[in-house]
Amino acid sequence: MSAVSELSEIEGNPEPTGDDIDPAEFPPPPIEVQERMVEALLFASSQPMSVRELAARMPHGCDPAEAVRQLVARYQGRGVMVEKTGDAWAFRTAPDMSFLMQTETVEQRRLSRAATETLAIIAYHQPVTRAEIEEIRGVAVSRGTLDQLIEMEWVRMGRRRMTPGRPATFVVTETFLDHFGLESARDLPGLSELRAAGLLDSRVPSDGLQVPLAMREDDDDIDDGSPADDLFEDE
Amino acid sequence: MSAVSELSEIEGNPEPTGDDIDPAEFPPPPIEVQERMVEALLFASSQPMSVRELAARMPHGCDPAEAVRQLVARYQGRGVMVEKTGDAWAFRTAPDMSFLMQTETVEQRRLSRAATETLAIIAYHQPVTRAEIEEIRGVAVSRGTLDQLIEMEWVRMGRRRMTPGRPATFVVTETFLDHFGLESARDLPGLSELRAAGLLDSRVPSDGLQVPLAMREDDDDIDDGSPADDLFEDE
Amino acid sequence: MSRTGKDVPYLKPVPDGAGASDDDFDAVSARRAEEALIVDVEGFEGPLDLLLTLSRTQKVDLMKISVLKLAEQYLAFVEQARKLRIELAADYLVMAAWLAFLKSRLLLPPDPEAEGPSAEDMAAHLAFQLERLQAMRQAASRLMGRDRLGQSRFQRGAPETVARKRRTEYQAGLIDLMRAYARLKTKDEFRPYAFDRKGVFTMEQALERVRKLIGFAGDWTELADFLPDGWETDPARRRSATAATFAATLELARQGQLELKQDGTFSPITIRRRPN
Repeated sequence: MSAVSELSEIEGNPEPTGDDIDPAEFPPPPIEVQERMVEALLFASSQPMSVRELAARMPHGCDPAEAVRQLVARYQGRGVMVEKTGDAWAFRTAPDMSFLMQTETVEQRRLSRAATETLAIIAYHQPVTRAEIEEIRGVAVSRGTLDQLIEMEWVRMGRRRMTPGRPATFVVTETFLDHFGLESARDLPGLSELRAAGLLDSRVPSDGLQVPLAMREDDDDIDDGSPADDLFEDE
Repeated sequence: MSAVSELSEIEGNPEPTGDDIDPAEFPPPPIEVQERMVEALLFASSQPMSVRELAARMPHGCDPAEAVRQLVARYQGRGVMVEKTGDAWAFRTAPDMSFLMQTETVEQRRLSRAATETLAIIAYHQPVTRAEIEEIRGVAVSRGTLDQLIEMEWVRMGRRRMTPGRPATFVVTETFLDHFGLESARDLPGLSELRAAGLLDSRVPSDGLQVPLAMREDDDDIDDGSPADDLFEDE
Repeated sequence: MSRTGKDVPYLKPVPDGAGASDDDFDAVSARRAEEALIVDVEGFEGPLDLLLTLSRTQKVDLMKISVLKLAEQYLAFVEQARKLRIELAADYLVMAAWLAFLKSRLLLPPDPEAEGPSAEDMAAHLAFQLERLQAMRQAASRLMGRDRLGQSRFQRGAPETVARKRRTEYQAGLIDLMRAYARLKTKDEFRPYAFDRKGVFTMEQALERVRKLIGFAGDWTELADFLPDGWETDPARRRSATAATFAATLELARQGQLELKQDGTFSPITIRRRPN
């Protein structure tokens, strides 16, 4: 036997040779078998299949509509179900099992120093503009830091300041107050209270820490509600 | 209440969430539900999943092995079936439904005769070194052939043989088992007969007995004679 | 063997003693078969493959194959190829030489003096190799004939991927917040301690200096004389240089390189190289 002739034996997945027989001469398989066929076809198909598509793949004389009906009934209450999408059918995970299909990983991370400081400044000075935050911190506030705080829903945009350029201001949110157990930002402790609680280095001068500032008069009263998207454009 | 007095409370006691509940305190769902879970998980994945992977996705205290057992029984004789591959399980269409699947058939890269033979030798003789494969085939094994089998994930490097030169060995993978519908390499067809006939001896005999080895193989472009260990240094 | 040579046109079964056959047709077909074999030599995977193919003409179980006859068949094949001016790869010629050697040893009475494996052992191993190769071919073909994934067994066509959600929970307590604020508001108070590198003479520097100088100072010399130039006037610098130099002399004394002496409390410390 030559190398060439053996190849076909090894590789050539021999096709079932019954294709020449007129399929119409044979009765269709029993409905249970048809149901198995539909089951296999729907399982292996990458797309939902219509009854017509199923019929085209199944032997002559089959009743895919009935087979689908029986299959739907069989999978009633199972972990997967046969679902109709448009006029086509497909296997889908049962809705009450969908929670298994996602894995959630929760990562605990400490807020960065920049974010903590920015948050503290907003809490103590709100409403405060970005420029003011930068002045207090002595460094530029990165867009990422504010974005992060806004995404965490601890900070939101406040009213625009009625000063040249109408800069947006930042305020803390209800979520922030909830998280930190505060009724209002005015409840943030002042220096003397912190020191009394032994939380501060005694070297902190008495005038170093202010109680939260009152709202500034010059803030724009018109809350336009829209986050000042343009604010970030200069970044 | 002053904010300060509340501080310690806030600090030591983060807001209670459902996540803190010890899952071990809850009994696992009934085995019928576990079976549905395994059904949903195995249906959703195209790759086989091990019992461990299943357990990781199911609620605490579940017994996926038992659930799989029940599921296997349930799908007996269906159009799809639960198959075991190594330690893992997967849904596959029943082989007798293959005639319906012609359009589903993936056009597979035609394996050369050299690759087919090399694959069989690795499967039946594993773990086997390149020198042993060459001894059996009587020709040098090209790097391309092994590369192809490794790329298809049918073959991987096994442990190095503790003989002079510490040659790398090759073994077949779970993907191989899955592809050929084998539960384990022990289920290779005719394995025990071949072993009984002494035909699975792959040791390279002493010099006097050795039949000359042909050094050429058509698809070998880089044969420098040395096994391509450097290609697989991570093993 | 699942198939015999009769399926392959150029491997028509050759009747026993084919060469001696009177039947012209058989002779012609046998010759054609040989020629086809030769022309098709590119289709063989080396000499062992060719030997396996040739062995089939013996129509016997590979276990009972006549290696002598096989060697003759192979050598005839090579001869034929030469006649037809077909260039054979070196491997085939190496195998021919090996088989010629084996043949001669099989024909000669065994030499009790000869070292290494006997001709029978070599023949038996060749037969084993052919049988094993044949077995592996059949195994490969059985393997490929299985219900393969993607050909007769199918995986889920539309797998539902597992969604991987990553949620990051940031931790920050009120304390962190207030400390951060306090830090900002009292920034000026917390001036970090800046180390004055200019006014510090390190022990490493001192060691180097004393080691160099001690060779010249054969007699007792005051420690103060070892201070580097320009470090004696400024009190801070002098203090640093003195401390470093003193530490360095202690280290060198520990190493046995010098000796230290102090006549009384607060009196000058003197050092000298330790006499050999």
